[in-house]
Amino acid sequence: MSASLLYALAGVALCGIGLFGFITLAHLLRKLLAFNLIGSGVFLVLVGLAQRHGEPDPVPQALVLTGIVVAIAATALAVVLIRRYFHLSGHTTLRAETPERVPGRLKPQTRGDNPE
Amino acid sequence: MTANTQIPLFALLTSLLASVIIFALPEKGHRLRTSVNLAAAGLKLILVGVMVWGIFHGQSFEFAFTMLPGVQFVLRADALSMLFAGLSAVLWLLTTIYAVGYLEDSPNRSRFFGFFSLCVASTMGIALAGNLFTFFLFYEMLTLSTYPLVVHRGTRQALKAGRNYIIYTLTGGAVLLLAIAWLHGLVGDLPFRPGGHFSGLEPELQGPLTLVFVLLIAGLGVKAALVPLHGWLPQAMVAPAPVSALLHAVAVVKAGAFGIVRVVCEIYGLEAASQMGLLSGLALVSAITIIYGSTRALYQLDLKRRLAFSTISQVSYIILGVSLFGPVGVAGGLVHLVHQGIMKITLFFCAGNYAETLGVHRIDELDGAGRRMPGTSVAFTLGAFGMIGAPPLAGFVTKWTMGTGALAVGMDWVVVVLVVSSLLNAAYFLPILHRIWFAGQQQAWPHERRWGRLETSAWLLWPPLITAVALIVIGLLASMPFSPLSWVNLIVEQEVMQ
Amino acid sequence: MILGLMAGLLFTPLAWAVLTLLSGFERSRLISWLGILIQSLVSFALWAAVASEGGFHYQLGGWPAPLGIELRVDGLAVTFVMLTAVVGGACGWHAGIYLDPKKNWHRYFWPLFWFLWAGLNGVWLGADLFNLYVALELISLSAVGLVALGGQADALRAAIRYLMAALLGSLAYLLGVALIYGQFGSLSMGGISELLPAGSGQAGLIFALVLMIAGLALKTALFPLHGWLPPAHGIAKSPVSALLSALVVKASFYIAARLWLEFGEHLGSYGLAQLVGALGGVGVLWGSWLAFRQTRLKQVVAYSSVAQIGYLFLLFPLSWGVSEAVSLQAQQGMTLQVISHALAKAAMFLAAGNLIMSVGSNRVDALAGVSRFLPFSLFSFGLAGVSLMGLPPTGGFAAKWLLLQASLGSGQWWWLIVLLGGGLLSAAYVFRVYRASFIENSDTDLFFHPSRSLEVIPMILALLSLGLGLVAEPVLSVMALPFSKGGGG
Amino acid sequence: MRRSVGIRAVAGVCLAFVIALGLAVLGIAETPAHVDLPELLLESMGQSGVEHPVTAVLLNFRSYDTLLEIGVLVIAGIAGISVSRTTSLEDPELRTSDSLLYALQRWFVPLMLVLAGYLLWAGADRPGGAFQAGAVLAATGVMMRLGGIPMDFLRPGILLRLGLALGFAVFLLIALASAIGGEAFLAYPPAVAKQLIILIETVLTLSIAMVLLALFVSAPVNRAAEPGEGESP
Repeated sequence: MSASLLYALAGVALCGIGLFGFITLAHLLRKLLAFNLIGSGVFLVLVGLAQRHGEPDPVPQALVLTGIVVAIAATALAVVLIRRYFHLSGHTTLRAETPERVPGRLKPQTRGDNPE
Repeated sequence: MTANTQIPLFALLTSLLASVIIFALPEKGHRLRTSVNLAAAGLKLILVGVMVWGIFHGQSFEFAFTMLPGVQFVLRADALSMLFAGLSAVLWLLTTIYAVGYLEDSPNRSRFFGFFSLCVASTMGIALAGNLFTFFLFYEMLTLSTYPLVVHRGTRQALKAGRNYIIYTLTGGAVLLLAIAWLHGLVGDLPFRPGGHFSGLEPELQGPLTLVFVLLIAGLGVKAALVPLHGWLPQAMVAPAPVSALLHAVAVVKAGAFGIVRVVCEIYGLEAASQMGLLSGLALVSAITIIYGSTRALYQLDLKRRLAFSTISQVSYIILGVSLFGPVGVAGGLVHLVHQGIMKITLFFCAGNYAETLGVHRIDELDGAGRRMPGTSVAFTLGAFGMIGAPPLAGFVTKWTMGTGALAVGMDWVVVVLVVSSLLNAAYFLPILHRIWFAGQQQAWPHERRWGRLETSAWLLWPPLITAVALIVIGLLASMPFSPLSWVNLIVEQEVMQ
Repeated sequence: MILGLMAGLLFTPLAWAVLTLLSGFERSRLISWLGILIQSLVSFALWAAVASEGGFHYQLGGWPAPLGIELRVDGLAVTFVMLTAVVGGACGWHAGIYLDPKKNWHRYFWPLFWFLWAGLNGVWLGADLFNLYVALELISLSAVGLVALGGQADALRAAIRYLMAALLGSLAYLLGVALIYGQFGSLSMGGISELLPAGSGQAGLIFALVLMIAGLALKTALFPLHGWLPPAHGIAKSPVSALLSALVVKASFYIAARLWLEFGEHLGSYGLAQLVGALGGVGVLWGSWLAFRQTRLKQVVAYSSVAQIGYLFLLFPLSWGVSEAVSLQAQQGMTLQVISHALAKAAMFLAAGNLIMSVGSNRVDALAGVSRFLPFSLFSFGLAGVSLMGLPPTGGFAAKWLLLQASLGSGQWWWLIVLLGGGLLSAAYVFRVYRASFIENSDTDLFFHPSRSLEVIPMILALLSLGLGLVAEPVLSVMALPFSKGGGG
Repeated sequence: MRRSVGIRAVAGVCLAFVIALGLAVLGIAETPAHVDLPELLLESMGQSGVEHPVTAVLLNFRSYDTLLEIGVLVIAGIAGISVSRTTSLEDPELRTSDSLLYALQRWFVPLMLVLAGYLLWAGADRPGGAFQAGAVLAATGVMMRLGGIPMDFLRPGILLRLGLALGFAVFLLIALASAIGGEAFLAYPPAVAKQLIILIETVLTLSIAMVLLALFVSAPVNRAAEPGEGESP
């Protein structure tokens, strides 16, 4: 078993742990961390599986770099959304759905869809 | 593209465009809307007339293009389609006139007339469809365009009727689609052709084709209100009278019956269908429907509901006719398509007049209506006698022809059905006539409205009078050229010649 | 010529994203409308070029695959590019009038809108597995941004849920890509499918395909992974909902379908195909039923998307292990379903937005009496509904007809239940809305009339979806065009 | 009780997933790859304009990926600032008046700026590049912000948006210029490939830092929300 294959298998384990966390954890930030864990696992598999013949393959490295940037962008956006959601609703999970509001009939407005 | 390919398309487009224009017109533009309506109806009548003349002289009219891989959209005018197209063109004009008067001062007229035109466009499409696929296209369009008419009043009852209507017809449509798709998968795209396609059939196809036939009849039978698929029809009576007239006399139930005629005569072929043993079943179902509808009609106290059950019974005459194996029976069935249409529309116009002028809906409120509304009542009486089959009216021609046809092929039991049905017709129509003419007025009319000297609005009075006169004329002149009967004989000749 | 078109197609949305990012709402609106015009013309020109000369491969940066990234410009791809131009253009046009310029944050609609468009074109044309991943993320993040645009708690919750689902789906897809790259050392779909017979039936590769399809199914909201869709599509602004339902979910489905059609023959199996089809079928029935039960208008439309997406997945069983002709029918049916659903659903969401705006409530009951005041939008809604029900002559009907033929032709009669039952159930929820609008005893006469152009746009889309059935043959014929070898840069 | 059963089921599923994935990885590792991409890459390195293969892949062979990737980053930035409803940067939660931090800042900020510059420059022939440099730059910004150093360009305004868009816009312009110049979209002329790539890397570094920083500051405390379509406020 070469070292790079070991990386790939570590990636497999990370994917599994991350998936478990992603499904079971309710707190949104933890969910997000679990997502990052899966992401790292996937990147490890991508790099480890590709360069098992000794020579490093630069293509998957470049792919992983791209993937990391995308994952960071998504994570940062998610953190912004979660923080704002927390400030507005006081919830840190998605489960605490507010009960269905009973929307009253509004006066028609002149423009736009939202009266303020 | 020559004129011969364009005319069927134009005949379709006249009412389609009229519908678009009417939707676009403002609600208040009554005069303009009425003009558009009448102009379109008149134009369509002329186009149908041109086609009738052309077909009589051996021309053919066809418009076709490929719509989906292996599926053609075909509009073709043949003798059979002209029977239905002519009927709907004439009755559309009259019903439009009637509806303009009937809906005076009521809301949502733009919507009403828009869908009304759409409904007629669908009927035209059904008449002109050159294959089952095209037929289905317009068949479903008819379902959709009639729904807003049924629920037009927006009352709880109307919405309930609309819901039932749509459940019945869409389910029927789904069954029909399955049947058509299956048939298409088995044998490909089949145009309607006199004599049908299945005369020299491989035995292994017989099983699936029988099943397909049952599905086709079930799908079409919903609109044709074959028992036990008739439940929507009496409920749909809550619609305004012109709608009921249209649903019963021209569009919906006739579309179903017409479809059955097309399937039996021009897809399967009379010969093949009877060899496969399909026609006896059909004859039985239609006979049951005839008796059942007439019997139920006896017990209805509401005038329009009685007429509705009468429709269930009468439409099945058409189906009974085509399932009689022989050419004379087919002629009887087909001619009833026209005759029943004219008779039933007369009756519904009159029922609408009673309701609109006097506020009368129930039969026991009709006492003495003949004196108050003589014109309407005369028309009603003629329609009722026609239904019963009294000579020399149109209904008599039908029943006579069908009886002859049944005897010719040795199906004597059909004559019994015809006689029983006529007796039942008399039993539920004559008491009404008695009340109208011979009973004295017991109480004040529920909601009387007055229109100057005339018994009712001229828009409402003329259409039933015209159709009533037509009943006498086509009964008396049944053997003249271009009369429904002689036209039907032309069709049957083609069917048999094949 | 082709080179310029391709550069225009790829460049315009990205450039317009930058331009609109730098301007305020009203100027962005003018810029965007100009951009929509340009992009639509370019898309149409490309479609016409492919329709007349056949498809080609386009090498980005001049590097051939597998080293560089190649785009595959074939009939199916340009059909979808064209669809995006029509639906995206309509939504952009509508949004410009619909969104309130006084709200400062509405300006961010435009850059997100253009990035979304760029991502969609990237997916339709993409033929490189990793590039597709990036394009998918471009779409997902801009879609999430669009959903969150209001910034209220409900929208944020929906956006977060959507983001989580989309991210997980993308990772599953990427994991599959990692396995495939490990096996073949290439990312080009065309190259891999040529190499596939060697790896036929290998468990690892089958697992890779399953992962990719599962991830994409999550992003497409295939039952039972649909939970994120209705909140997100229901709560977004109407033009955004229209974009999401019409185009965004189709992007991930499109990739799944391409994968299946290219790799499925060697890596798929009867069981997998039937499983995916069955989930789609259950989705049709369950989604329609839930749509029927909703009290809020846009939720009805959103659940209807879950149902309509289910039909698409019938492609999997109907194209696996069947004759060439049946498979072709299934593919054509799928394509028509995508197009007609995109047109109809966009029309429906835009019309729903108008209706909600005019009655001031998002409940279905509130529509009582609206048929008197807003027949035009109601009519658009109705026409779009006809297509969803699959009644003739709409595109939805043409799609259903082809799928029916394919199920009958392959002897898989059980899909008939889905196709016919789904049509009836969709009639149930569509007619529920009609019915509400026909009720006359409304307690209010206060109706706000949206501007005429807001009403015209959904009508045009609805008419297109209606007419699609009539011109299905020419549309499908472009799809089937062969590749012209050596075209493009 | 019920919850623990659910968790066990999830754990079982995840375990099964790990085993299946592990077997897939092992199975694939046994067979050699069909295409030798590194070989192809080496052959084309001469025309790429840079010496480091990863940079060559990122900015030349697969530059379309990178272009879209920067697009993703910009989107995240846009979406992030779009939910913030205030022009104020005063967020008491983020304000730290730690004197140690303040002292460290004087040392770290210049050092990190140098480091960022180095990483950018190193990208051409060894590990490093725009993203790494941008991340360090962003970290510098975070540190400055925590220390309360005013950074007015981070207010939602034209400067911020310009900063977000700059790297992406330059990249895109070069891509377009190459298309107009007769090459394919995104094809650099080999003669100036190196200069172009360095230019792109530099502006990307700035924009990446800007996006990350903008996302860091754009979740301020603000309760102003608007109601959804057809809902009461």
